[in-house]
Amino acid sequence: MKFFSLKIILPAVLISIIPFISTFSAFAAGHGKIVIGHSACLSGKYAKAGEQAVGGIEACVDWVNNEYGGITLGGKKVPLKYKKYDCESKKESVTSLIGRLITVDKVDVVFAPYSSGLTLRGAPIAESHQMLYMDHGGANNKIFEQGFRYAVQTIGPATSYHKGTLDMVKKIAPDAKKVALAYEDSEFATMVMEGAKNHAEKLGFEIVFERTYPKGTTDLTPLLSAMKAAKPDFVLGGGHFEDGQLFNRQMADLNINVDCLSLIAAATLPAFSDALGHMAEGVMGPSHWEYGVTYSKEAAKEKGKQWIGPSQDEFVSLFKKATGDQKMLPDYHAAEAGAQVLAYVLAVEKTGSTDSDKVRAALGDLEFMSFYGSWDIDDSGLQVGHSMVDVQWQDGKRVIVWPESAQTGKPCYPMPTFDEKKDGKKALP
Amino acid sequence: MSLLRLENVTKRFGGLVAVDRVSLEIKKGEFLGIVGPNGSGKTTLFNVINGVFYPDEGRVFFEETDITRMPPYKRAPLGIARTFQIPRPFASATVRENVAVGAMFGFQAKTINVEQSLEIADKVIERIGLSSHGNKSAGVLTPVEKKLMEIARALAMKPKLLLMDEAMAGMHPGEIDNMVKFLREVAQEEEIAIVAMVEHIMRAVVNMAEKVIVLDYGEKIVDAPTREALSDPRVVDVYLGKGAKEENAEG
Amino acid sequence: MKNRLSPYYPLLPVFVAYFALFLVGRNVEGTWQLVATLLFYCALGQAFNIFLGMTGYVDFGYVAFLGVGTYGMAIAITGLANFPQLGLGIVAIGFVLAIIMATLLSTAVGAVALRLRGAYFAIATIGVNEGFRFLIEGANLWNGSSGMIFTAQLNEILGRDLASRVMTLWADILVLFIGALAAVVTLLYMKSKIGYALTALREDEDAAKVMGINVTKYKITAFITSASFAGTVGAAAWALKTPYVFPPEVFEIHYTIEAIIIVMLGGAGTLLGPLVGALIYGVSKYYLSIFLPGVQLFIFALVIIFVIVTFPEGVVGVIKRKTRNTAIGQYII
Amino acid sequence: MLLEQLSGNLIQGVVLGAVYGMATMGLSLIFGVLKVVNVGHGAFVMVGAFVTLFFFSSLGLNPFIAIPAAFLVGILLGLAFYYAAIKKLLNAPELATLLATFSAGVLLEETVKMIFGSEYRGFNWDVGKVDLIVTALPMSKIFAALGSVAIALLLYVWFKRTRAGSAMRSVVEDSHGARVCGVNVDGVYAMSFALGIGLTVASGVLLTMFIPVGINPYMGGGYTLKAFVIAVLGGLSSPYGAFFGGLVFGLIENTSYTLFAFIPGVEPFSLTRFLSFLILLIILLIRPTGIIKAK
Repeated sequence: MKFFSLKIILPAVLISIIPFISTFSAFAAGHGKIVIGHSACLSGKYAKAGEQAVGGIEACVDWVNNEYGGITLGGKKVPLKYKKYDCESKKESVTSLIGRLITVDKVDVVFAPYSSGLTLRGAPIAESHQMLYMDHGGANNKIFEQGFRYAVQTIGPATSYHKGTLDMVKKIAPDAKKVALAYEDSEFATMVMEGAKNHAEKLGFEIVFERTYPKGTTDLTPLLSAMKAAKPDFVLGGGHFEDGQLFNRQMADLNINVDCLSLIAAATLPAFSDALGHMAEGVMGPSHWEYGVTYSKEAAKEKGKQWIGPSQDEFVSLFKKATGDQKMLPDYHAAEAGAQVLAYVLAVEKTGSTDSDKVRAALGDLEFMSFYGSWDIDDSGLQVGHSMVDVQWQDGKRVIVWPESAQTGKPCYPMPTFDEKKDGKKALP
Repeated sequence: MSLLRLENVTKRFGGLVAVDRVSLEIKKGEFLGIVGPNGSGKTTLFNVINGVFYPDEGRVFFEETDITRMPPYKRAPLGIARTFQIPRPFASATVRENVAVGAMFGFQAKTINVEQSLEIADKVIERIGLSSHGNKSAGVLTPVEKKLMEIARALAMKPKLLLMDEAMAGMHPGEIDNMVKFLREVAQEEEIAIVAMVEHIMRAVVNMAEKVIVLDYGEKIVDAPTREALSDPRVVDVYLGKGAKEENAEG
Repeated sequence: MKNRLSPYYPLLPVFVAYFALFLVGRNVEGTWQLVATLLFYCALGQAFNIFLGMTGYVDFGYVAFLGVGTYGMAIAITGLANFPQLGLGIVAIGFVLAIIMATLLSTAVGAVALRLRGAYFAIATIGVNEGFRFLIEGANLWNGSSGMIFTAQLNEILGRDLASRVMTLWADILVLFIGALAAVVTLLYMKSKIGYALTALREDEDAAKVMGINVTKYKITAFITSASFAGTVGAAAWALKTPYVFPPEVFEIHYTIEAIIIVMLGGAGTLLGPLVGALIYGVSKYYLSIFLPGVQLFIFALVIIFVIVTFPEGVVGVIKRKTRNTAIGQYII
Repeated sequence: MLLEQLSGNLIQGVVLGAVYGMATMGLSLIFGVLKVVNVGHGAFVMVGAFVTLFFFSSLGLNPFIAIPAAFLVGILLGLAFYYAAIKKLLNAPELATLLATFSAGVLLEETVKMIFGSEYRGFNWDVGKVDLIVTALPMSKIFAALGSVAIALLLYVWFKRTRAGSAMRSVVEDSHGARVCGVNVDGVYAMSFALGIGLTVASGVLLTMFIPVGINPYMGGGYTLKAFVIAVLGGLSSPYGAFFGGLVFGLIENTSYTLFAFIPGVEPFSLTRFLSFLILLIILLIRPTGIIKAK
């Protein structure tokens, strides 16, 4: 009788084994090349950011192999390979795919997926295999308070997002006193808010309004009404793509005019201006990187920093080649992922090995500049070298207005009122 | 001592009075027929007796205990069982399991385990003649088989009072005769009082019943020993009509 | 004379499958994390089946129980991090806390929602996960929206090596045990009065009441059992495997959808169904993510509609029907 | 100042509530007639939003023109879904229709994602605003609210004055009785389902006129829960109950925020959302027939 039951169980077991067997035939890293493994978010909720990151990585890998000539290791030039899987922005997949990258594909370094949560999800797997784990999309500072030995961050930490904006207002508008903070109630945005609040207090601003709103809110009217009553000079806030549009739109609906509005995550994207039209004029947003920044070999030399990688324009064309989409421009997700490739290359060359422990140590001492800007980490792996830029929509175009060293145009302050914008006034300085 | 007693039970749905001040009494082992056309409040009366609805007025006693507002699942263990007008089998379960459910949660609920329930189920199924269907899903039975299964399920509860809602509708005369014979035997053996509800005066039911109650628009218009009830002019003229007279004549 | 063990034969294929998964994961290089994912789906399905499958009630807020379970473990680890001498005891306390919290939430929800029938119940539960998330974020419970990250504390409590093994291996083995235990409990329920009562109320609640079944009691029993298992799954597969918890992630309705797909595909109310459903779902999802990334949900939504319209009893349900009264049949229920 | 804020939010609440109410009528209609709970409700709202986006951004047409188009799209979707699945499931356990409507929602979301991608989109329909002293209202919101009221009135007339409407009402009252009286109940089912979905998709247009940003395939999720709270407020099976439920809900949502904001250390929006969930549970518990009497 047992035999009969096996008849049913066996096929079931066999079917379930198939995916494991197929892993044998999988691509295996051998000698003579160095492999970056990446559990990318190509579908699911982080698909947009994931697509950008993959494009940025591919662009820089392309540059390393074809322009740079490969990684110098033991006197030889070794090509760099890139192996990625789609984790669908889901944590279950992240662990299984990172497990597979390390044990089956035997990659030399793992790039974390997008977002703090998914980055955290993969970290223990990398740690247990003593595998270098590079974070280009998890901005939560707490990741680096967990004692991970192999985690290294390229993206700037969340607490620094709005520092530049506050510095800017302080400098160009000494009269502005009252700031309103209204961020999304998420682990990332509240951390940005905390950083902004501390910095604002340090600079002597008066915080007249401080509220959050939950993820997925479809109507901010009550919050914005209360904010209007507080009469702020300028407003800092935001969280993700979705709420940024809503924030700006409903400020316009309620006719809340302030001198400066800076929204994280949303305001720097083309979709923001597409959706809002003239209402987006003059709105600002911090970004890790934006097309048009003025980081160059020469600038690096001035600061006495090592330079590596493509120039900004080279990066953009390599990115377009990698994605096969001529219309898509790289954003900061692409740039930080690309810069991470460059950091890895430099560290491997410096230590002359792909051993994770040695590369991690080399990364700790590394300090360099690329099209992405400066790169430097502290002992815990937290990124401390990179500073953000502030972007403003001026006449339907994105202009980098801060810091002064990277700016492509002067800021427009105060920005026009919503009624003026409706009548066609542009936010020009 | 009466087994079941209703005192002036009234149940309304919105403006409609479904049961209107009905009183009745059944003794142990008695067979009562309740007759009334569609919409006369029979099913509502049953629902009041086994607790699906609570009456708006009046009281219900079982073995002299007031059960007017007792939930239905507490009444079954007292010994009240019922079948439905349209059979309601637990379709995905087997016939055996269906009947075992009756045993498990019926009068013996506190003392019986699953194994014993299944044994009782096997016995009852055999007795009612469904043995060959024991391991079939109840959902695939024919309507008549479903009725039989429901009766088996109710009997497995070891009830003191069995409420049967149109139990023999749709059966052939032969099947009805067998059923009647069977019910008589079981009722006598186990002292079960039966309340059978029928739309028409069926020969079989009437012959079996010691007493008949006739309902009309929720009101009890006749409550008498069978013979008397049948000859009551109110029943014949006002309510039963011509067809019934013919059927009656047959018997 | 029937073998006394014969009622437990149906567990054999379940255990064989779990054991096979375990062997494959440990012996085939690089498959453990995939096995871990499959085990998570198995346990999730097996736990949900106790409620969805056995009662026929749809709880759209089911993921909330995994969420509070995750919080239970998180609270134990962060709260007791100052007592590292307790060691693994803290993890044990975490599981107890996970079960308690899942039980409390399920009792509260069940006491209200389970008085309601079918459609009304589903409506009442559709907001449980969201509602609870908003309570945590709104009232700033347990760090509110910032959540908790506690890898550091786990390292401190267990030591770096043990903590690492817990995160990458033992958490998954615990999930395996939870899944297997849920299967055992399912079978015990099926063979006891609870199982008969649940079948009856699933098929016809009014008739079941009239038969003497206290339907509310049995529904709540199944609900709480199912929820406690969910709590432990959350504690092991989420809190221990990845020591962090962010409210929007652990209350995401997506996991309820997955659990529903798994149970319906395999066969609601059958013992083997959730396991088969989990394997089919997990394996096909794995392939889809490689060959057709981004269309999994689309395909699974179609599959669900197809299954409901054409064979609502699921894969195992069909096999069970076909093999009833045969030698194989006694292994498949 | 508090009074000013409260009265401002009250006005906003009424306008919002009218749109919410209209967005729930389809759900209640379907439940009333077929006793089917459309768990995929939000996804149909989302379809309406995309129809509007397409009309405005690609064709450059006024969002009002999108209303009949969305209604038509909804009717077709409703009919297709009814005949493909719902019809076969009417006698099955509730589990079946719940899962079917749920899956249909997922199916729609994924289809829209494949066609339009998952970005957050929006459009800028700026037709000026009215500055009330306590608050400001853009004309687009006022139009959305007026449109909602107009549709609710049209539906009312249709129910009272047409044969099809009265057939539908009779089925709501007593489907068995209606069948006996010669009403083509199956036809009524198909028609009601299609009409319900049509209304829901059309409500997506109004919601998008109200808030023209954040349009993406998964935007419906938030509306599903709200719709259920509103439907339950209105008694679940009456479209007019739903409309007034929407008004009540809009007021609760906008005023409770102002009050919760006084409690220190909390997130008032989240508590408002939690409150709506509590309301749902409490009403289901004490009065599943709804608290708003509407014929």
